[in-house]
Amino acid sequence: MSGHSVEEIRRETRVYILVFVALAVLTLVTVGVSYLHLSFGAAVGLALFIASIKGSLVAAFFMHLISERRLVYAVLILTMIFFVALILLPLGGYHDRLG
Amino acid sequence: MQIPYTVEPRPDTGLYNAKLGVWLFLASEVMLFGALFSALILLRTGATSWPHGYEVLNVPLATINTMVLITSSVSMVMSWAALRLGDFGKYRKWMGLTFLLGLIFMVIKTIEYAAKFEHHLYPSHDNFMATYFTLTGLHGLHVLGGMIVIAYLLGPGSKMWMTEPERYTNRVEVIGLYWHFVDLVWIFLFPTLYLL
Amino acid sequence: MSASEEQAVGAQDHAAEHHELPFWQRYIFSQDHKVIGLQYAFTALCFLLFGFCLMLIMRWQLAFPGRPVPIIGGLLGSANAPGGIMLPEFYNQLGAMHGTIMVFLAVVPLLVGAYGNYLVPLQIGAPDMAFPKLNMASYWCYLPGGLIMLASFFVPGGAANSGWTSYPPLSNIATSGQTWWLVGMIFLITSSLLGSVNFIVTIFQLRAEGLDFMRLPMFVWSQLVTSFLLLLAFPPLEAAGILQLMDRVAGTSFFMPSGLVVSGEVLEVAGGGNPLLWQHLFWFLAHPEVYVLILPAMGIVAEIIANNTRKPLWGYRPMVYSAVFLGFMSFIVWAHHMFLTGMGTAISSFFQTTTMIISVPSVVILSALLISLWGGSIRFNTPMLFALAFLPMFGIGGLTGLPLGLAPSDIHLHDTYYVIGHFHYVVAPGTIFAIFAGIYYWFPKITGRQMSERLGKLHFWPSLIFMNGIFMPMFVQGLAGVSRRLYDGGAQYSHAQGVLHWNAFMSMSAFGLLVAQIPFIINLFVSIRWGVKVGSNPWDATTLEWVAAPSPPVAHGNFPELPVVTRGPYEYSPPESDESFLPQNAVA
Amino acid sequence: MYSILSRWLPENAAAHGAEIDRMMVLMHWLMLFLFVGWSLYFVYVLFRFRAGRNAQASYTGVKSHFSSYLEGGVVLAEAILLVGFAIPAWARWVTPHSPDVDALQVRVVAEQFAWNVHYPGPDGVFGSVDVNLLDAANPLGLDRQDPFAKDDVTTINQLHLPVNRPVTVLLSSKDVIHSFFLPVMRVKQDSVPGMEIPVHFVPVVTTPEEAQLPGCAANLSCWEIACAQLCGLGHYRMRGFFQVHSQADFDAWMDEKLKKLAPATS
Ligand code: HEA
Ligand code: HEA
Ligand code: CUA
Ligand SMILES: [Cu+2]
Repeated sequence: MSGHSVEEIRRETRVYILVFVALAVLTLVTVGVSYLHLSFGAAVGLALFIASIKGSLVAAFFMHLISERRLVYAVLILTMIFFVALILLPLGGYHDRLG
Repeated sequence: MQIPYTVEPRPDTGLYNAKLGVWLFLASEVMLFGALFSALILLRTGATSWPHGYEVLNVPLATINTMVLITSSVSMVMSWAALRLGDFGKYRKWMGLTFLLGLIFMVIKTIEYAAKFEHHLYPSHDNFMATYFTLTGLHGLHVLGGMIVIAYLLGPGSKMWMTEPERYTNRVEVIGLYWHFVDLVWIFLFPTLYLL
Repeated sequence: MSASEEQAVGAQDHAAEHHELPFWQRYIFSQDHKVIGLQYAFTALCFLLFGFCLMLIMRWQLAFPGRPVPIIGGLLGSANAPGGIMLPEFYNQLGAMHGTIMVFLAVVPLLVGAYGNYLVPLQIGAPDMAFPKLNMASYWCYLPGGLIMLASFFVPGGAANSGWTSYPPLSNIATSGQTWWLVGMIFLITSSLLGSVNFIVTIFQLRAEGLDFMRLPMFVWSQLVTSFLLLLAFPPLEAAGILQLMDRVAGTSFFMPSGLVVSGEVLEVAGGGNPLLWQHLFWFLAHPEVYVLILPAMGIVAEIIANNTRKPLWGYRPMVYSAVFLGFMSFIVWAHHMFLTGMGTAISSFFQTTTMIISVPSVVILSALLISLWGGSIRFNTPMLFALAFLPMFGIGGLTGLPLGLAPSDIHLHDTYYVIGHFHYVVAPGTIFAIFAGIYYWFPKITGRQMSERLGKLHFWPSLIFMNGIFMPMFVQGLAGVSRRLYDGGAQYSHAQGVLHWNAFMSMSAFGLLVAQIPFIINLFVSIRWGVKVGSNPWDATTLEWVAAPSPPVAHGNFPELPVVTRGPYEYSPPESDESFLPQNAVA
Repeated sequence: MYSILSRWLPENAAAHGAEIDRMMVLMHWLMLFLFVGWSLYFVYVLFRFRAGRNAQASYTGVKSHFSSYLEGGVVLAEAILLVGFAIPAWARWVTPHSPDVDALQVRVVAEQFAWNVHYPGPDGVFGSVDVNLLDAANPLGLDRQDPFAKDDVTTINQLHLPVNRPVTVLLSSKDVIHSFFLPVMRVKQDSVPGMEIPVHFVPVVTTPEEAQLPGCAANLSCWEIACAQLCGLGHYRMRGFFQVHSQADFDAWMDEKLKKLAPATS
C-alpha cells in the first residue's frame, strides 16, 4: 500500500470511475433486457452473464483482486469449488431421484 | 509482546493479518449466500408455479437502489484512495457519502417492504415472497452492519488516524472489501429476484 | 500507552505490567489465548459431563423401559417424567440435546476452542492469536449459545426434540424448544466462524521464523484443516438455520411441502417447500463436522505417539497430505447420510465413490501412526495409553463406516444402532480418549505439575473396557435391525427381541463408565494444587511449547523471547547427535 | 462370515436380499481382515518395542514399502466392492420392475404414527384421494365417489403381499419424514412428504405360521414394518405388520376385504 506512488493512486482512481460507468451501464442493460421478455432460459443465461461481468469488475478493481496475493486466490478458488458443489449437487439430487 | 504483522504485510504471504482475515470472512460469506442461492434454485426448480420477479416487485425502485449501492462502492474506494494520499478531509467526505448512500439504500428498502406489507404480501405468502424477504433482509442486515462500522471509523475510530495512520488506512481497506462484497451480493440478488 | 513507552516498559519486568489488569480482564474477559483456552476447556468439560448425564438418564430408560429413573427421577418434573417414569417426549429431548451438546458444545469446543487456542500459538512460536479481541468474542458467543441450549429445557414443551439433525417438517412443527435450538446454533456458528478465521490467520501469519509448513507439528496441521472446514461448511447450516427460523417464526414454507396433514388437520401454510433441502444444507456442514471431531484428535495422538516412541513420526508428509485431502473431500460426501431419501443411481454412485475415496486418507493416517510405533522405545505413560487405545478404537469406528458408505448395505443398516455404534466408536473411545490423552500430556505445561500416573491408569483401563461394553453390542443390535431413537430400545418389535438383553448390559457399562471418571476428576483437581512439580519439559519433547516457553508460559506473549525454528517437529533419537532429542529451536 | 453375521441379521425373504447380505458379508470380511491384521501387528509392536526391551529408538523406523502395498490393496478391495457390487446392486434396487411382469402396486402412506396401506383393488387403478376428505374413518382421504375408488382396499398397519409376485410400494407421507423398514425384506426407504417414492422388491418366502397374525403378536415373532426415522413422540411404537402369503391365500384375504367393502359402496 505504502509502496504505491501518488501517481499510481491517481491512475487507480481514474480506473474506479471507468468501472463505475461500466457498472451503471450494465445495470441499465440488464433491466432493459428484462423488458424484452426473452425465453426463461435465455433470460437466466443473459442475466447471470451480465451479473458475472459486473461482479468480476467489482471484485477485480474495487476489491483489487486483480493484483492480490496468491494466498487470497487459493482461498477463493477453494471456496468457489465448494460453492459450485453446494449449488450443483443438491440440484443433481433433485433431478436424479426416484418417483 | 506485540502481535506481528498487524500493519505491515508478512513477507511470505504478502498480507497483513486483517486483510487475510477479511478475505477468509468473505469466503465464509460466499458459502452463506451460496447456500441461500442453492435453496432458491432448488425451490424454484421444484415449484409448480413461481412468479416472475418483475410482476410482483418494484423494478424501478430496485434499479435505483442498485445504482445507489454501486455509487457507494465507488465512494468507498475513493475514500480509501484519498486516505492513501494522506488527504483525511477528502477521505471523510467520501466516506460520509458512502454512509449516506447506505442509508438511502436502507430507506428505499424500507419503502419497498412497506409497500409489500400494504398489499398483504408477507414472507408467509408463498415461497417467492419468502425467498425475497429472507435474501433481501439478510442482505439489508449486512448493509446495516457495514454502516455501523463506517460510523465507528468516522467517529471514535478516527482517532487512530493521528496515532497509527497506516493501520487506520488498513482498516478502511478491510471494511471497503466487506462493503464491495455486499455490493457484489446485490449485483446477483437484483437480477435473480427482480428480473427473472 | 504509546509505542515508544511500551518498549521502555517491555524492557523491564514484563509480568509486572500485567498485574495491573483487573480480575475480570485477566480471567473473565481475557484476551490471552491461554486463558481463553482454559475457559473453553472448563466450560466444555462441564458440557461433556452434562451431555453424558443426559445419556445416562436415557440409558436407564433403554435398559428398564417404564421404570422410574432412580435418584433424580423426581427432579425431572412431572411434564417430563411423571412419577419419575420418563415420557417419550422427554426421551426425544434428551436424545436431541445429547447429540447437540456432545458435538457442538463439548467435543468441538474442547478440540478447537480449548486445545487449539491453548496450543496453536505456543506450537508455532507466536505471542498470541492474531486477533485477541475476536478470540474473546468467540468464547463469549459460545457461552451464551450453550446457555440458550440449556435454558431451552425450561421452556414450555421442553428442549428441541427432533434429533440433533432437526429434520423438518418434524422440527418445523415441534415445540418452541426448537426455536431456542436454532438461536443457540446461530450463536455457536458465529463463535466458530470467529475462531476459524483467527486460527487460519494465526497459522499463516504468526509462525515463528524458520517454521515453514513442513515443519509444523501435526497438531497445527490438523487445526489448520479443521479451521477451513468450520469456515466453509458452517455457513450453509447457518443459512439453513435462518430458513428454518423463518419457517417457524414468519410462517414461510421453505421446508414445508404442500398438502401436509398433521394429526388430521390440514396445515395452514403456503407449501411448496422441500424438506430435503434442509438435509442437504445440514449434512453439508455435519459431514465435515465429523472430521472436525476427528482431525484434531488425530493431531493430539500424533504428538503423543511421536513423543513416547522417542522417534520421528513415520510418514509425516503423507500424513499431512492425507489430512489436507481428507479435509477437501469431506465437502463432497455429505449425501451418504441421505441414500434412502430417494436417490437415483447416478447421484448415489457419486456419493458412494467419494465416500470410499475419503476412507483412504484415514487409512493412510492410521497406518502411518501404527507404523510409527515400529522401532520405537515405547513409554507407556497415561497419555500414551490413551493415545494408543485411540488407534484400534478409531479403527473399529472407521471400518464400520465402510458398509454404511455403500448404499446397498446402508439400506439395511441406515438409522439402526449400527450407525450409532459406528460413530460412537470414532467419537467416544476415539476422540474422547484423544482428549483425555491430551489433558494428561499438556497438564504440566499449563500448571507446571504432573497428574498422578496411578490414578491415570485407574482411569484408563476401566474406561477402555466400559466404552467397548457400551458400544460393541450396538453393532449386534444394528445388524438385527433395531432402529435408533427408540424410546423403549425396541422392546415392542419382534425383530429386536433376540438382542434386547444387550440393552441392560450396555447401560450398566455406561454407569460403569461414569464411575470410571471419578479418578480422573479427582486427579484433575487434586493435581492442580498438589501434583508433583516438574520442569518446563517433563516429557523431553521437541516442539516449541515445551522447549521455548516456561511452564506455565509467560502470561502475555508466551515466550521470554520469540523462538527461531531450525528443524522439523519430531527430531527424536537423531543419529547425527548425542542428544536423545533435538528441540525445534535448537541451534544447529 | 455369513454364518457369523446371520446370527444377528433377520432372516431374508426377498429376492434382492441375498445380494445385500453378500455385500455386507464381503465388506465385513475386508474389515475383519484389516482389523485383525493390524491388531496382531499392533500387539506385537507394543510388546517388542516397549522401552524396557528396546532402550534406543530407531530414527528411521520402517523402511519397507509394505504399507503402500497394503493401502493399495485396501483401495483395490474398496474399488471392487464399489464398482463390482454396490453400484450395480443399487442400480437394480432403484430400477422399476419390467413392464412385462405384472407387478402389484400398493400405496403406503405414513403418518404420525401409523402406516396406511392402499390397494388399488381388482381394477388395478388407485382411486383419487383428497386431503379435504380426511377423517378418522378415512385416513387416506379416499374419494369413494370416484369409480376407480370403489374397489380400493385399505388397511392400517397391515401389509399383505403375495409371494413371488414383484411388488412396487409407492411410499409417501402425510406429515413428517418416516422411514419404511421391512427387516426381513432388506427394504428401507424414507417416506418424504411431498414426494412419492417407489420401492421395488419381490418377496420370495411366505411368512411362516408363527410369524403370522394374530399368533405372532403374543410371542413377539411377527414380520413387521418398522419406522426407522425419528418422527415424533410415537416413533418407537410406529409398528406395522407385514405378511407374505401364497397367491391363493392372498386372493382369499383380498376377497374377504372386498366383500366387507361391498355394502359400504352400494
Ligand atoms: C468423528 C466422527 C466420524 C468419522 C471420523 C466418521 C468416518 C466415516 N464415516 Fe461416519 N458418521 C459419524 C461420524 C463419523 N464418521 C456420525 C456422527 C454419523 C451419524 C450421524 C447421524 O445420523 O446422527 C455417521 C454416519 C455415517 C454414515 C451414514 C449412515 C447412515 O445414517 O445410514 C456413513 C455412510 O456412508 C458414514 C461413513 C463413514 C466413513 C466411510 C468414514 C471414514 O472416514 C472412515 C475411514 C476410516 C477407516 C477405514 C479406518 C481405517 C482402519 C484401519 C487402517 C485399521 C486399523 C486397525 C487397528 C489399529 C487395529 N458415517
Ligand atoms: C461427540 C459426540 C458424542 C459423544 C462423545 C457421545 C458419547 C456418548 N453417547 Fe452419544 N450420541 C451422539 C454424539 C455423541 N455421543 C449423537 C450425535 C447422537 C445422535 C443423537 C440423535 O439421535 O439425534 C448420539 C446418540 C446416542 C445414543 C442413541 C440414542 C438413541 O438413538 O435413542 C446412545 C445410546 O446409548 C448414546 C450413548 C452415548 C454414551 C454412553 C456416550 C459416552 O461415551 C459418553 C462418555 C462421556 C464421558 C466419559 C465424559 C466424561 C466427562 C468428564 C470426565 C468431564 C469431567 C468434567 C470436569 C472436570 C468439569 N449416544
Ligand atoms: Cu414414523 Cu418414526
Ligand atoms: Cu458422513
